Amino acid sequence: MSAPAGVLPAARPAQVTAPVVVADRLGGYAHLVIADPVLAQALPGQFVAVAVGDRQSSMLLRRAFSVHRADPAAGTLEVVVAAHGAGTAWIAGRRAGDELDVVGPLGTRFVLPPAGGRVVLVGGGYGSAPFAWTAQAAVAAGVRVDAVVGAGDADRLCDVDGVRAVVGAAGGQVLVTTDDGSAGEPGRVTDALARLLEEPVPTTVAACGPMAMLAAVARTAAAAQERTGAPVDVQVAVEEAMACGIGICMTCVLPVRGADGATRMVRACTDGPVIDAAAVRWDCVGAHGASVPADAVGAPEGGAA
Amino acid sequence: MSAPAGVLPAARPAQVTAPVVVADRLGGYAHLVIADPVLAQALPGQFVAVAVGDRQSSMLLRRAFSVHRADPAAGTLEVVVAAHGAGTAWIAGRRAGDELDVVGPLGTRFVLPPAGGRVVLVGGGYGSAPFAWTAQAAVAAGVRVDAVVGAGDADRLCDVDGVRAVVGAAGGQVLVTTDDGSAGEPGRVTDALARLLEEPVPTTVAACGPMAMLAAVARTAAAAQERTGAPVDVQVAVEEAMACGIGICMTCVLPVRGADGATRMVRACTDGPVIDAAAVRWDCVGAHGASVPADAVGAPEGGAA
Amino acid sequence: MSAPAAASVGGATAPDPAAAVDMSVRLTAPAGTVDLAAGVLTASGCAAAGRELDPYLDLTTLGGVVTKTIMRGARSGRPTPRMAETPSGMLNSIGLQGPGIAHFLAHDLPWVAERGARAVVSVAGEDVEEFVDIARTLRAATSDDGPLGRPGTDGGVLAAVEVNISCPNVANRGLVFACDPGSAAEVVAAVRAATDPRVPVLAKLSPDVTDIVAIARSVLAAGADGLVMVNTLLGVAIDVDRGAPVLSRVTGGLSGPAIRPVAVRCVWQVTAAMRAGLLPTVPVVGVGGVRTGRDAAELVLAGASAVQVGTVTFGDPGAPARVRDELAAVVRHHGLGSLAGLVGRAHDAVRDGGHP
Amino acid sequence: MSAPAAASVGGATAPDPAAAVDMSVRLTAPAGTVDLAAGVLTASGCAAAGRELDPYLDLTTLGGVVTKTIMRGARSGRPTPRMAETPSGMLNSIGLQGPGIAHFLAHDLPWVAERGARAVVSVAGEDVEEFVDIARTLRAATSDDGPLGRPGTDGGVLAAVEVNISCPNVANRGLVFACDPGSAAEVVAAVRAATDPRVPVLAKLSPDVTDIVAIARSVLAAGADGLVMVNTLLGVAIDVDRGAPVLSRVTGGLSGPAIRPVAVRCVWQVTAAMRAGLLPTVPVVGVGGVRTGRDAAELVLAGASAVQVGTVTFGDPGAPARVRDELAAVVRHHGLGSLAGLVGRAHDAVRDGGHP
Ligand SMILES: Cc1cc2nc3c(=O)[nH]c(=O)nc-3n(C[C@H](O)[C@H](O)[C@H](O)COP(=O)(O)OP(=O)(O)OC[C@H]3O[C@@H](n4cnc5c(N)ncnc54)[C@H](O)[C@@H]3O)c2cc1C
Ligand SMILES: Cc1cc2nc3c(=O)[nH]c(=O)nc-3n(C[C@H](O)[C@H](O)[C@H](O)COP(=O)(O)OP(=O)(O)OC[C@H]3O[C@@H](n4cnc5c(N)ncnc54)[C@H](O)[C@@H]3O)c2cc1C
Ligand SMILES: Cc1cc2nc3c(=O)[nH]c(=O)nc-3n(C[C@H](O)[C@H](O)[C@H](O)COP(=O)(O)O)c2cc1C
Ligand SMILES: Cc1cc2nc3c(=O)[nH]c(=O)nc-3n(C[C@H](O)[C@H](O)[C@H](O)COP(=O)(O)O)c2cc1C
Ligand code: FES
Ligand code: FES
Repeated sequence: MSAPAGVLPAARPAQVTAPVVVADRLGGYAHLVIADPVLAQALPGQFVAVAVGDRQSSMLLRRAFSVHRADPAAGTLEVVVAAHGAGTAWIAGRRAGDELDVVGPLGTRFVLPPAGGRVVLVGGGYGSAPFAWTAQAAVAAGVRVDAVVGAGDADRLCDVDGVRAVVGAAGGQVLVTTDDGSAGEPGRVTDALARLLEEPVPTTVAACGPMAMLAAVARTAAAAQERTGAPVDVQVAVEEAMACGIGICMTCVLPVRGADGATRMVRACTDGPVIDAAAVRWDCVGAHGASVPADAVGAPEGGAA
Repeated sequence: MSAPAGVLPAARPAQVTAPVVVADRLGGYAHLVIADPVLAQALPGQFVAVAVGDRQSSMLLRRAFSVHRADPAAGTLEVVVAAHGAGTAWIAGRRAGDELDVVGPLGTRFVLPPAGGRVVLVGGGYGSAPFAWTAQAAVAAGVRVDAVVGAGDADRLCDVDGVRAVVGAAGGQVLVTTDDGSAGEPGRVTDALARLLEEPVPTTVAACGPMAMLAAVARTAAAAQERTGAPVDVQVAVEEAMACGIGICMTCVLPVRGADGATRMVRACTDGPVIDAAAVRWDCVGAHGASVPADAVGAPEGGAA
Repeated sequence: MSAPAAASVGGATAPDPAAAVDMSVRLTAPAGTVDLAAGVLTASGCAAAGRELDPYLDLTTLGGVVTKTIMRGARSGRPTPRMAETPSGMLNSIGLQGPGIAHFLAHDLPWVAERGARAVVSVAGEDVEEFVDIARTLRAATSDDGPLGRPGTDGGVLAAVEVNISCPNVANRGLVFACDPGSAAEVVAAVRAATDPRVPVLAKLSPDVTDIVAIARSVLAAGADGLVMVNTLLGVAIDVDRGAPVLSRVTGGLSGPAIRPVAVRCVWQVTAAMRAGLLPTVPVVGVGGVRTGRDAAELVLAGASAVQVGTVTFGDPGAPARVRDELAAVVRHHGLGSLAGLVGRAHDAVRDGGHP
Repeated sequence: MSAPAAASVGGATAPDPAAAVDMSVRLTAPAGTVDLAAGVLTASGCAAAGRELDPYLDLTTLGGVVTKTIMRGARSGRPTPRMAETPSGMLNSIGLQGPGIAHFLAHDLPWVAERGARAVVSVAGEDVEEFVDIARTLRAATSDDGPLGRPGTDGGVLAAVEVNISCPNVANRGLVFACDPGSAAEVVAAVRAATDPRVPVLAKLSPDVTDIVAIARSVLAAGADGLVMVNTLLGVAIDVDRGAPVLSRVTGGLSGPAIRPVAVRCVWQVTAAMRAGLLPTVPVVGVGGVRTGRDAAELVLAGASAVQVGTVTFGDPGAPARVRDELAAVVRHHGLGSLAGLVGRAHDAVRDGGHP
């Protein structure tokens, strides 16, 4: 993917020790504002990798977070953290004044359509974290924006207000869904997405959330395209368990078809996290990991290593 | 050792989570006041074992600290911490309001002479931490107290003012020594101790500090006893690397002669830390550990395992 | 399986969080079965003979106290330093310090009996004769009419004998029984023959071997009624300031959470071989790096019928009882009523294609 | 030893903290010697082929980039999950994913050369023929007049070949070369024969063996010019919530600070055998759990001439260069002018009775 006009090329990543300048809550999530000029160059869709604890920590590996927002003028980068296991619990517990060891900005970014185009943002859980900011960029670039923000329940909805403020102000729709109906309409993000894709205009869908959701978004978009005939280009920000985040460990791979049509196990951290959904081999991506397609380059004879 | 009249028997130890109510400095050391009713039962000479970090900590073992002071009425226990390695650095970094996981009170205590007797307290480095409090107990019990407080340099002297306040008020002498002469008189605690033992009265010496110092104190006392004819009973609070502090691991042993005259490798955490210096096999105690005397019970044939 | 353990033992005032779960585990001997109150025990060398832990937990809520390995005579052990802290672990080099079997039977085991707890007695020797001697002495002291009660079946203090063939600290011309299938089998057969047939004999294995399944096979053929895996890994730490080894005798045993993946792997490999019919099926006791009930559950899901909590007890003396309660919570979380139901489930998940 | 490395490499603007210390290390091949700028390298599989680390450190300050093990053809590797974090460590199960030797020579090695860094190329095969094939291809690509410069002696990009006989992930009928002295020797002899005689061949050993000295003896007899110790330990982690193994293929390699005591022990045992004349003396490269310069110093004091930094790089991409500087500080702290002076000092301390 090449940078569209007006978008800066991705900054060369750095490893920095940076202060947390604000630590508060964003709904059910911890929200951290980190001050660093390099991190502040991040672009929508990119992520940062945060170290846990000090040099005596028993947790050696970084935790990855999508960039919620980056502001090169202010020199800040923001993340939204769900305290899940011990590492994210530690990160979510940081207070203003603490320092964090962060590597970033990392990975690929969302590529918006040219001015006059349309983008639909689809976020599940903390997957919607980057979308208020992404929407801002889109609006600034003259792109029309709609959004779907979903989660399992109301507590896990992320930044609905932020997305609404930007998208609503620009005249776009924001649909909210929860699986259990505790907020917004009951159901899946894909139900809402399908409605937004009924309109027969070329659309870019930018989606971020659990793998199963991303697969469903890809299917929904394909079905809509078939139905309306208008091209729907889907970019998904994938989440694979990552040991390094910088391309040296090969733990984060998933099967993706290349320009040559051949499937390879590519690194989600360097070839992603934003990947063209049409290239992903969804048939081999499951809830707990990805298998190696039998026709992948270098797949073991018989298909299973 | 049995409890002298008026001294409570040692409390049954407990594992507690207790708040730090004061965290400040005592000279070059961190000083923590911990609130807990069980810990507050500790007696002079005993120690507590403090856990490092949370359940994700890479440091599994507790750190041992002599009790600086315990106050059953106030429900508090105090320790003085030298930030040495990573574990003590973490403990020294606690602030008021933080919680600590502490096991105690642990080990044996100093046994003071009966009223009218004399005690000389000898502390090296943080070894003098318990002595202002010990002196208070002695004064209250009608025991005459003198003290030697020493260290390598002025920065490592511990609680000279506290010891002076108690011992001086009671009319006793407090001699201060540093190896480099940066405070008090230049020289070793044993030089000062030798002077205090010139007086031919039965004396109990209570000493706490590095092993080499304790051995020298024992030698100095024996020489004084020989010279003056007055008995000098030496109790040393030993410091052996401890994995558990409660008697289950057998890492903290040192060779000590028993009532039956036989030498055994006894646990510094349960048979100590306060041990009768005359029973310690100083010939087998070095700066970096203790060897097994060839005549110890169960020593391997040939003397070396 | 016996009746729910939590209902029958302990007298805690707080409601027992494990109340609804049957945490018991059954061991089998040639002439009887032994039901332990819970599938969580202490580990040898990490609880002395139980007494020192009494202030911190209720020993009767555990499956038993696995005693520090006892030898025939008194042993002074090694010089100090005997320990080094390492990342998420530690090295130890105690050299099997202990008072000898006679003192142990006179002073230590009676305390466990009086407390109402059970003991798994760990034994070792420098040669086969010493192993046999200790086993015989132990058998004589726990006869049906002795003060320590009937061994094994009838709930006497002696729940099992653990044969420590894997201690890397024993100076046996540099060799460790557990590293050679032949001598491992010889020792286990001799101890089994010298032990009351109602008392299970468990063989404790070392992970420091090329093929742990081969060692397991040979000790099972020799009559072991169960396996305990794993003992420590051989390690070295250097004191960088002094430029010398930390431990007085250079090498020591590595333990703690650092080694848990190795312990889980050994349990997995051996129980996989049992499931494949390549080894006779006996209970496996998992040990290595258990800090929480979830850690214990890893060993159980990998095939262990019970677990031991070792090194972590040094930093957290209440750990074995806490781990028991936390493990019970995992059992409940899986919708199961007994610990036995959790045993080996991860093998089933793989067999059932529970993987991408 | 060559001239002080710090003076001759790198162009850092800050004063080089290692400036006063000769951090270099010399390897020897049958027909030449190779001087590495520093006795600190990356570890295979933990730095790809170097390029991805370029934003975080100056690769030319290191002794070299040890490349991800390369095989003959492209390999897709294993399904995911391929990793599990464990206490002070991690498990990995990559399955030697890689583009194959041709792609590597066309795209990866030239980048290292262009960057002015050195490479130690790690190679593996499923059988001896594959090993030989790769070694031959590598030799052909690094001929004296080739674009990659003269190998070995003359400072070309290829500093050494590391033979990965110890990867527990390679499916070779369940067997691992490194666990059998015979097949380990066969592979090393074959690679040595197929490699330019000016290029040192290092054999990388697995710690998962009963007797690592025996394995070292056999690969040294087969012509290894140096040893690399250790590769990962075999481990398993269970996802307690799912009741299934975390890794898609159940077992993985355990690495990180958790295993450092095992790595130090292996280095100690093998170099002790060299000092006792039981093994020929060659350089040993220590790897396993290095997080700081003090950790590296443990391996060096135990006998390693150089160290590799692996897993820790994932959490701290600048680690290899930082470790190099911190190790230099330890050398200085010991009053020494060169890393070589620190090598094996802990053995001397024991010999000189530096112990209680
Ligand atoms: C590109 C990307 C963007 C992400 N953005 C966000 C975000 O904005 N907010 C947020 O709260 N979370 C985000 N996550 C998920 C977050 O990284 C994981 O929840 C976190 O790593 C889990 O760490 P833990 O300590 O809670 O759990 P543990 O289970 O202790 O983690 C153990 C190890 O597994 C890895 N791991 C486990 N789960 C995941 C996962 N889902 N993704 C990646 N690595 C994992 C961890 O990095 C760690 O190395 C993102 C993940 C990726 C890959
Ligand atoms: C009975 C007793 C009383 C003590 N009182 C005090 C006190 O009042 N104030 C104070 O600052 N220090 C005291 N110490 C020393 C203190 O326990 C050690 O400095 C501390 O354990 C070292 O931990 P670390 O994290 O700094 O070092 P590390 O080197 O990281 O410790 C590693 C491991 O070795 C053990 N260890 C290392 N050195 C010692 C040692 N000297 N003694 C015991 N264990 C050791 C630690 O417990 C830990 O398990 C006392 C020690 C003992 C045994
Ligand atoms: C200090 C110490 C002493 C030990 N002593 C013995 C012993 O006497 N006999 C034995 O079989 N195992 C002994 N072990 C090994 C433990 O029982 C256990 O197998 C090992 O430590 C792994 O478990 P852990 O990680 O829970 O400690 C000892 C371990 C430690 C740490
Ligand atoms: C993700 C990962 C991949 C690895 N891949 C290889 C490999 O391809 N070849 C190899 O010889 N070693 C490989 N190793 C082992 C390391 O090179 C090293 O021997 C081991 O991890 C111990 O060092 P450490 O604790 O510093 O990581 C790998 C290790 C990790 C963590
Ligand atoms: S996370 Fe390491 S290569 Fe992607
Ligand atoms: S420190 Fe464990 S027995 Fe003394």
